[in-house]
Amino acid sequence: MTKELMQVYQKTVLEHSRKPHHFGKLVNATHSAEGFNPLCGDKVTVHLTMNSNGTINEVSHETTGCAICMSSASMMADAIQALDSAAANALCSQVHTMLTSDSNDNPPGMPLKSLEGVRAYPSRVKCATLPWQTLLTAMMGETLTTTE
Amino acid sequence: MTKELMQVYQKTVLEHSRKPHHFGKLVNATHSAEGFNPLCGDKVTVHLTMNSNGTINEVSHETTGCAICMSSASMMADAIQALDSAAANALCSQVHTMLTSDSNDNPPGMPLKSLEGVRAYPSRVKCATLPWQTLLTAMMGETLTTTE
Amino acid sequence: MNSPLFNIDSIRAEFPILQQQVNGHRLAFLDNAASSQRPDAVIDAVSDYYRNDHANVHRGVHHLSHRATDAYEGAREKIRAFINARSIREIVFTSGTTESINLLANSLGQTMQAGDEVIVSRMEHHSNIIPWKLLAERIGIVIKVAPINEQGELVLDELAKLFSKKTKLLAISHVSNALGTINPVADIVALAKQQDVLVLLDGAQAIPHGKVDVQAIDCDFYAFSSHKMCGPTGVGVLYARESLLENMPLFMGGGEMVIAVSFEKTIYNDLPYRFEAGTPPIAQAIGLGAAIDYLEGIGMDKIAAYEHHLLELATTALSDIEGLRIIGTAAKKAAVISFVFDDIHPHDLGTVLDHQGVAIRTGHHCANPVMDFFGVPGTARASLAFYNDAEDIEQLVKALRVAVDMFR
Amino acid sequence: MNSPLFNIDSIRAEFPILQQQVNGHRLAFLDNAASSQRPDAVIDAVSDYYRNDHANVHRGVHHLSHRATDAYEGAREKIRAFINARSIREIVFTSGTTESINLLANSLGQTMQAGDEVIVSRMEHHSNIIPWKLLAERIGIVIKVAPINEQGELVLDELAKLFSKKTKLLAISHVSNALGTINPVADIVALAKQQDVLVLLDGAQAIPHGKVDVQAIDCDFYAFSSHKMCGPTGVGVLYARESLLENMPLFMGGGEMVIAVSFEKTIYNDLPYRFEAGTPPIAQAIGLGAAIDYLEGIGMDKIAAYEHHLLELATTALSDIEGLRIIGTAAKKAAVISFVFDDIHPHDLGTVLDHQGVAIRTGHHCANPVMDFFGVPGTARASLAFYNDAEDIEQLVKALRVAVDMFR
Ligand SMILES: Cc1ncc(COP(=O)(O)O)c(C=O)c1O
Ligand SMILES: Cc1ncc(COP(=O)(O)O)c(C=O)c1O
Repeated sequence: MTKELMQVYQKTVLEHSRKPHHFGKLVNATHSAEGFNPLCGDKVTVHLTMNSNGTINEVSHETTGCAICMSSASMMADAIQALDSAAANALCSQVHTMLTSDSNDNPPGMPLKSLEGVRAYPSRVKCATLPWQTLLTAMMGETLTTTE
Repeated sequence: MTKELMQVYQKTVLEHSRKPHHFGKLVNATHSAEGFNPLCGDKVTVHLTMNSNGTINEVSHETTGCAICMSSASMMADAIQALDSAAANALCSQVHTMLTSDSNDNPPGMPLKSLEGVRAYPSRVKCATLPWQTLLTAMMGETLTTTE
Repeated sequence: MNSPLFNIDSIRAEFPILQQQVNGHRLAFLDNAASSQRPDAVIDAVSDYYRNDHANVHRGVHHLSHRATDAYEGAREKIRAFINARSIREIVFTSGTTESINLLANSLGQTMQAGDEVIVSRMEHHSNIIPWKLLAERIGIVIKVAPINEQGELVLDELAKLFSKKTKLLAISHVSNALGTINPVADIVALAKQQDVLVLLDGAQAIPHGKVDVQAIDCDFYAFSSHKMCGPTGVGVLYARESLLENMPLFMGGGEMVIAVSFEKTIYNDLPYRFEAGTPPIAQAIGLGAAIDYLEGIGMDKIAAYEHHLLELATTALSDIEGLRIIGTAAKKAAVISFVFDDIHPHDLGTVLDHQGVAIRTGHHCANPVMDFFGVPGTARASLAFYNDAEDIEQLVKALRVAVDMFR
Repeated sequence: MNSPLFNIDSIRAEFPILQQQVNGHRLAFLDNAASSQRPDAVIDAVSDYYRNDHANVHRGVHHLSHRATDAYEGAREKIRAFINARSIREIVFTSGTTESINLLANSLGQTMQAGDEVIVSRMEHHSNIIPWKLLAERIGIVIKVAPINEQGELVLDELAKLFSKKTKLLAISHVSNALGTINPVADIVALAKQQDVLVLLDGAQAIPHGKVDVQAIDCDFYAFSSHKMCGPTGVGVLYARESLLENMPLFMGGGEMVIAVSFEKTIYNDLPYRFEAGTPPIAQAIGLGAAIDYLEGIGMDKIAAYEHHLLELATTALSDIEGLRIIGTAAKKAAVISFVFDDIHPHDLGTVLDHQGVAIRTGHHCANPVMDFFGVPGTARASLAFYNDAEDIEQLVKALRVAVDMFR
């Protein structure tokens, strides 16, 4: 396998995809949204409980999708726990930029840094961004998003 | 001008087209039909009075069309006068064959002999056959025909 | 008019079809309003695509599918820029102008009811009449017809009187294919906006001949065909204002336009895909993109200026021929000249001209109501493109003189 | 299988796109069910047409218009002969299978009323579901769904029970694009005829892979796409029995499909033109004609036999891979193999395979109800054509083993 491909399917990614964190429904969710990727049939449901000042208390996702989508959702859930909505929004756009731009100066500790390699595969970028777009949709109080 | 073209627009044809015979409506027509050529907008209306045993007593045509269509209608009207329907039908198919086949052995006195040259112009063959097709339609008691 | 800015000889050299002889004569192709010809750049773009990049679009993860999707969507972006739409979401690929108009009639038709009115004009092509007549038959809408004058121009005062509370759409050609008239579309749109009426422009004959800016015109819908603007056959465009398209009922159903389907529930795709059912005309859209590159390489303004020069040349030359009457003498005209002789049928003219290598169209040009208005069964029509030259016009005039001698 | 009868090497040499490297590997193109590739003969037929003969069809008296019309109508005759229709009046050009089915749904829909039933099957492509769902939403027809079994075969007994007095149409695929199942269409038609029900066959996946004879099958309608049978994109066909087509309500309106138009009255054209509105996909139809010549030059029976041989080879080889499960194991199959791994997502497979030059499709293949039935979000699908060879299959298997190692 080439280096490029190993970059995408690196150890962290495969581990998250095999055992996703925060997987499942959330009783008492205040916000939920579904996201689809019509290209491959990936589907992500994001559940949140947000308190009145907009902080994310709990998060979970139900993802049927490829390794990239699954691990992106898993890492996202890890990262946004306890953020307020402004911070979550900011993170969304940071991640989005990282996954779609050419720049390489992303801090090493940054969530999804390990998914950077996906940029070499334009058709797969949407797999990584879908959970984040669905998160945005959920935070806005909407229920459906698609990647096309 | 080439010989081919002069063959189509020969003197007889141009004369008929300038002064078509039997042009106009027919009071007491027993059979009438309209024919269209959508390609060029040619329109022929054939009126007949046929007696009970199927003989064509009178014939007229109202033609808006090109020189070929006009002269074909004019020559047709000359030719079918007083024919019975079997003879008229036979003539129709003779003329049709002459205008569409490659054979050259058509009797010199035959109606439309002078339009033989049209065979070199496939798109114009329909101009010559339209009056005859409309005649057939009229004899069958129908009212509309088209060449496509 | 060979100038460093517009070198007609080198342009002609790029059109392989023009290099042939017909009936032993140089080909003077003057039937461009029916369908244009293609430069090598467009023909090669299509072949190259098939040779190197083809796969179905949007649904694949493999390289070819990517390349095909990028090329196809790249063409959409070229079209957006070409007509200055706001977003590619406003660019729907169809099979041609006719399908674009039918899409609209079918979709808007689902929101109309008996008695609703659609205004068209007397100078429309059948493609902008029949779809509305079908709606009239199916659901009872009423078609109102804006009149034209003896020059073949729309009578704006009369058009203005046709609006009523029931008017849902004004559907009108930007340029008439039978007369050449260029309609004052921005004024017409302004008129309609005052009445809150949507406007569809049939741009089939306008788009090949000058810069079209849908935002400047401010129309709601704009339809055109690739094959009339040096692109492949089999593809066209419906531009539609996004805010309208967003809420329009669907036309056709199939792959591409849905996200998820069960027999109970369907989730439809985003714009513009919701209106593109099935595998699209991929190679043709890419070819259309190449045609746009080619046209812009020359410059739409230069094309318009050069064609106007040809039109004046041809109009003057034809006016000299005794008995020739030009149908369509609007003050603003595209390079289309319809003409008749009282004593020579257009069809006979066509044959005699073809014999001399001159290709014109004869007949009703799919615009029967125009023919009825002028009381002619049809016309002969010479329609010019930027790859025509003065020699084509000389050849036309010479051939017409031969025909006149023959039939008189 | 290189034999004097079927020389795969010389066939492959005729497909320029197959000669490339992808990601440093030989290209193994196994996404033919999505869209096929084209031989030089087809690509050149389209270019040659544009270079030498193009003009708009049917309406011109000049030479190019003639040549174009002859070529276009000649293609129609080739298609007639290819599927053994009785007459060219039964061959309607459309933009593809999807439009063919929408044409039918729209036309027949005008004769249906709320409660009327259309039977489809569980294995249909979205293109044969959504048009009927749109009719269900618009006028209240009822869709009944014929079930399939675990092998992905239609359950004929259950299908037979779905007919009622209200059944107006059975719309079913000849070959499933997601499963490869070849349906016993002649038997199905016989069943439907007993109930006086019309039958539409979606032939998109059948026509490239073997001889189709619409008279022998005795179906009423047959839809297919050029781009899946080595022809250009942007054109397809609806075959319709003449006696039915004669009385069917119109779909789209425009030029070509009318003879005379005034605002009061329209006289429609003859068959099949009445159903072809606007300038047709001229170059694409001609390219499709060239594709038919090419396919018949090889022989549809030989193509079917060779593909069957490839299918067996591939099925055996894939079955050896641990954890790989084939979805769609009908007794009669076309060369389509859908498969899944419980622990590897098809999309990831697709990327890893593409990296090794192997192009397959992954996802729902526009057949969501099939995916739901088998309880999978999607599959990986290798679909073979007559220009594939044993090396393509070896490359697929090798690439799959790499992927398995990577994800386990
Ligand atoms: C079985 C089947 N039906 C219909 C279609 C739709 O064909 P097209 O996209 O060419 O309209 C396809 C191809 O995607 C198919 O496989
Ligand atoms: C003004 C006008 N509208 C519509 C059309 C129809 O275009 P198409 O045949 O490409 O659908 C044409 C061309 O024939 C036209 O000239």
